[in-house]
Amino acid sequence: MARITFIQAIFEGLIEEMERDPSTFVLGLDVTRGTFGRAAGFFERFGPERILDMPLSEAGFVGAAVGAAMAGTRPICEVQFASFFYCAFDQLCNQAAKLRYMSGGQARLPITFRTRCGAVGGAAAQHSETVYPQLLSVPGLKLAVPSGPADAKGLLKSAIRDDNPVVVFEHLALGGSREEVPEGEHLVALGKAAVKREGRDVTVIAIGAMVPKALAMAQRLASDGISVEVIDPRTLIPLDEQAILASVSKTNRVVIADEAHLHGSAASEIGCMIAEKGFDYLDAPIKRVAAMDAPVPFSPPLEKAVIPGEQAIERAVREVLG
Amino acid sequence: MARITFIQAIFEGLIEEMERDPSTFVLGLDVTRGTFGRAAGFFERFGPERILDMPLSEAGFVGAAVGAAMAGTRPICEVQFASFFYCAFDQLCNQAAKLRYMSGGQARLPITFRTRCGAVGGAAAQHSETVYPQLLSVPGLKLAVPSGPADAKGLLKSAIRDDNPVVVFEHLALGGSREEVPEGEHLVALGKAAVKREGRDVTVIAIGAMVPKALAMAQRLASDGISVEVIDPRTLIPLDEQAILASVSKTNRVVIADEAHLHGSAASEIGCMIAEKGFDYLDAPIKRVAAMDAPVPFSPPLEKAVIPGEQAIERAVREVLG
Amino acid sequence: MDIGKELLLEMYRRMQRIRQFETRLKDLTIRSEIPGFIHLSIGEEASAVGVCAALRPTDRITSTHRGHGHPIAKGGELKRMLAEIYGRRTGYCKGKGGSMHIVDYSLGILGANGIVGGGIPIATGSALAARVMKRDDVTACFFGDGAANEGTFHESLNLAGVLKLPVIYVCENNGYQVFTSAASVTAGGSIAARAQAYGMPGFALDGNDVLEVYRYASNAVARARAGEGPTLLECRTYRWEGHVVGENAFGGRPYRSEEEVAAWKARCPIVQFEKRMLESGRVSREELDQLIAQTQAELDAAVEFARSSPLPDPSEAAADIYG
Amino acid sequence: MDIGKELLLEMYRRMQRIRQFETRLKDLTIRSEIPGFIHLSIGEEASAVGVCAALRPTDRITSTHRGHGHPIAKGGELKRMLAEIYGRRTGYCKGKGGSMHIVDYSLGILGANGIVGGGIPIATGSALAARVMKRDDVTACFFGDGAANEGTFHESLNLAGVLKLPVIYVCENNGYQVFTSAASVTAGGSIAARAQAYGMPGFALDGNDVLEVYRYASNAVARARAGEGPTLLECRTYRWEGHVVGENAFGGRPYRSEEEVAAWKARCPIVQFEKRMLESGRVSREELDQLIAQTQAELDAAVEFARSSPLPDPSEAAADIYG
Ligand SMILES: Cc1ncc(C[n+]2csc(CCOP(=O)(O)OP(=O)(O)O)c2C)c(N)n1
Ligand SMILES: Cc1ncc(C[n+]2csc(CCOP(=O)(O)OP(=O)(O)O)c2C)c(N)n1
Ligand SMILES: [Mg+2]
Ligand SMILES: [Mg+2]
Repeated sequence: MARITFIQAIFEGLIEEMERDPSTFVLGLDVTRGTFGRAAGFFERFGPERILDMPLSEAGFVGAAVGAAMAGTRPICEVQFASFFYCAFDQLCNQAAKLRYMSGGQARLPITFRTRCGAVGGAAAQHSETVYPQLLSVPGLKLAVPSGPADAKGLLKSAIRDDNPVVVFEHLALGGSREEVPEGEHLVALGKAAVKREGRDVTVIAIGAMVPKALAMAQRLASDGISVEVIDPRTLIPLDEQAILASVSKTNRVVIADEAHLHGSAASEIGCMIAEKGFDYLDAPIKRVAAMDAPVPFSPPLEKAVIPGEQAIERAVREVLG
Repeated sequence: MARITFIQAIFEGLIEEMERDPSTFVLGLDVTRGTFGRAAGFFERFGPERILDMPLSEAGFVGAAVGAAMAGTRPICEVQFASFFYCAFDQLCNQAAKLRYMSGGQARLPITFRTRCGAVGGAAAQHSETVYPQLLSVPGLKLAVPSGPADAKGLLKSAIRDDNPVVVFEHLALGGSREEVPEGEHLVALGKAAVKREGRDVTVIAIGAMVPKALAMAQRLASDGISVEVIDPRTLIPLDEQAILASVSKTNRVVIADEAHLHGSAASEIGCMIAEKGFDYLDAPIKRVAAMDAPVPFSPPLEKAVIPGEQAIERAVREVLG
Repeated sequence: MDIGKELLLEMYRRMQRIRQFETRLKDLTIRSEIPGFIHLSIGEEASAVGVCAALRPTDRITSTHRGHGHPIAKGGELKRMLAEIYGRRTGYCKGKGGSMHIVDYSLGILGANGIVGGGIPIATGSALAARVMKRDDVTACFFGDGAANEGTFHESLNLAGVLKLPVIYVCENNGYQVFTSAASVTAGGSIAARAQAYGMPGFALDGNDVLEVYRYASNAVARARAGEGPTLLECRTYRWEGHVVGENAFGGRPYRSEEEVAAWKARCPIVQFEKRMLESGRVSREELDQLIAQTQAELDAAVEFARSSPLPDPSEAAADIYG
Repeated sequence: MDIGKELLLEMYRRMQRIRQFETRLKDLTIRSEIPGFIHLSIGEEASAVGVCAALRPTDRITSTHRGHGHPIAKGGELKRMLAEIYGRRTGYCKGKGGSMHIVDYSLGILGANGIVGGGIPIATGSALAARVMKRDDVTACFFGDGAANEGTFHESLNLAGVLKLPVIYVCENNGYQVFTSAASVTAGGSIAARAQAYGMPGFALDGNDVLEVYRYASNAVARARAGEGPTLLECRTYRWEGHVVGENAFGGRPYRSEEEVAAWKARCPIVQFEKRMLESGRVSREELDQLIAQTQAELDAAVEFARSSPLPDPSEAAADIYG
């Protein structure tokens, strides 16, 4: 196992899957050169027939991915920033998500969408959103939010092999994070949460870039004798309700940390699910830690005020512990 | 007060506001003729200078509404079906919702979007969605979901006077519903829930077309001695948390009825908010009644299986009553 | 271009199938046997058939909300279509799609679409797939004059132009976007002329002349198959019926004159085609009548099939969401 | 067209302001004083200034992610711009917008935009508002060659064409969409020629010649103000710098040759303009040097202002969401 970055892990998975299945191909803006990191020789390996630069036209090329999938290929479609997906929401929500169902199962839509999300410092509101909340209520899609290199590779590989449209949200702040990543056949099932740290006193369910923050906080609180369990759902559709409920049934207290805006966040969905199905386990109110309900501001001190950090998770944990 | 239909009430409000403020104008598809009902003489009254038929180009004309608002008018922009909004999501979510904030408060965006949502029998997945769940996590927007004629008029009038983008979701199934509607200056504040029926035993929070279903059910259950309180939030952004929590503090049991797909629904947001801020009031798990997580199918028996009805609310109520 | 008799009769048969299917459908809808929105293409049969006659079975098409004619022209089964429109489990989509979403993968019918302009990127992607898979299948993309104003039209034609994709864009200009005249919302006046902006040939045709459509489509298909890129065909035609069955219920001022409708009906694509075939002497009235009768019988059977087919079980709603 | 000396000098001053502002900004960004993405328009000053010089103060503009030149050309204050880019509360947007979102309502600067193509419908709507309010203000809409492939371009130009809206579409074709050459993703080859599809005049200009841009823009503005409708101007120009400051960190193969960059630098819009003015004898070197020095001083003051301005208080994040 090599210690590699998130971006390297993504490309490792990408290359393995593209070599495995000749019906896969990549389309997006500047994909032949790669705007946000790349693997050396990636383009040379697969050439212009399987790595296609697109004109600036998100609806057009996301829709082209839909049509190409319906015609028998497995497109890997890159949308540079998650906020740009809005330009293609019809193709994503009305077409990719629904066509299999509306065709009575005839259409196969094995599409992997790669996109970058989250606040990274001074990118402002149109380049800093999570966007997955806008897709939680779109059945037909799957949503993966890896929190580190190994999951990124494993989830991406599963996404590419999946026969459904899967959007993989790569948090910009995680791009350079490093860990040991299994080489070759490393698959992370879509719909399987991970217990990132075991604990007894409180469950912190953390999504994407909130996972390393939760783990750092858990580490710190351990010295205060507080035992925090950190659960990473890894995919928001499907959601591993079992794993979440199992943890809550043990700790009886829950904090949900999500970088999305609070209102309508994935934290809200998970929280309500627990209040419905795990109510009897709960000894304290559910506590969400999420972004303020404001567009993400540019200026660093403002961004910091909007985006939740380690401290906010810690405060919430201490609060539910009473 | 006249007993008029939902559509008549909408047009009453529209005409009053357009007469009141000459900077208002209507743009959308076929607005000069009206696709889904109209007021007699509506077009003749305001003429082609204030009622503008658009080419088929949702992103273009929703964006034109944004620009026209920034330039000092108060556009009333019609998007025929809520699912067509996906074609204009960038203009709605990246532009209309954010430009005021990103400009440090310089941009004024007094835009009213009228759209139709919900399942009406055999319109299939691309014409039957609620769509408001996809906007819950978009700060900068306001979302109104009237459940009857009087609220429709009052919310629409408030929306038109509001200096922010407000989307008014008119449920197709409510179009012909009738009730007494105050003439003239009847405003319903955005962010003010209504207690549609008082009760003691359980709170049913119902959204849009679920409100009449909840009221019918409450009426029936009264004869079994069950006293149901029905709360209609009326707007999802802003959400009247106070009113909701006040009701739950009284009944200690809550069912949330929403026609949206369960996962990521407005019901989830409201439910989690209660589990966070009203946990100590709760004597039973929160129960959501919502659509199945499947695209809305065409065939009536399938549609019926997906869209929640009165029975589903009743079952949930009986369940939380134990 | 010499068109064999067999093909002539086949084109005629398909036009009859569309006409009869939709005429019956209108009737059944008015009688409330059918839920949902029904958009008829009566009067527009020539473009669907002329284009699809130029395609191979492995070629693909995308259709629109007005989506019965194109699948029939590509060979779709009337009974599975009608069963779908009736919401039966024996329908093409098991009752999940309905009138606006007819699909038959085995025939390359990728689907009708309830979103205007929604099918244009999909057709373009289908053509891209042929390129990626090194196949020479062609995709025909049907859409209306209204759809030509959607952003997806521009983005797709640009992409196809740049990559020289094997796709034929077929704009059925029936003069209206619901109640709004195309002329009043289409800048520049000509949709065909927009092709130039994308470096592809564009032609405005008599969309009521099935042979003219077939001729242009055949050339376009040959070009596409040879790797020479896309073509835009604007077929000028007319819908005889309302935008949607029952549009009169919407009330409102009339949006087209009786004279206009009558003039177009006088140019019926089927009658004109019949006349030419009969005048050429290659085809007899009896042969045509036989086809008409066959179609009639087939349609009767289809109605019977749809009516007697079971509705889906509510439990089936949960199937087919994911694969 | 006879251009008065005052206007010539004013155009020169604005070009200098852009050039110096961005040159300094590049330096400050490399020195890590500035967060976020910084897109420079050095080399493209003539199109911004030539167009804005043809506008009145009450006319409006929309800009792009490469959004410093246009606001400066429309009269924006350097110090409030720089303070914004520094994320200070004294900035145009109180630190909420940053480099990609400069706005000054009082000057008709409706905003830069982080979404490529996002400003095109907004400019069109601004022109629509003038129509609705019966004012004769004109809106100029800046966007790049890449944006001309977005659906919003098509939808907006069609709408403006149909309604004959008072808007000037200014495509700054700098040859690249990030690392991808415009030629490789733009079907049809000419963006100006696309105007025909929308029934409006379209012209390809030397975007490095401020006087040519001014001339065409003035005609377009006059047309628009007279109610004769929109115009598309394609200004052929070049960005000297990378797509974004620090693009080399992205690594990857080079996407343009040194010769190409050098050839365009040899056609510097400012140097060319200087030369013509000096050759005409209407303007002296001293006059120009004085403007340069003034700008320099103004810029020094702006940097000082930005650096010394307070950062916003975290509590301010909650303000300005709703009005
Ligand atoms: C994106 C979108 N906007 C609006 C509609 C509503 N609508 C359905 S059909 C139609 C008119 C389409 O006109 P055209 O493309 O000319 O096709 P035609 O109906 O004439 O065959 C409209 C506006 C829709 N289905 N999708
Ligand atoms: C909708 C959208 N897609 C992609 C991007 C990322 N992006 C930022 S600038 C740019 C290139 C724009 O090219 P062009 O319009 O020619 O403007 P230029 O950068 O050359 O000035 C891209 C792809 C974006 N900001 N918005
Ligand atoms: Mg039409
Ligand atoms: Mg460019």
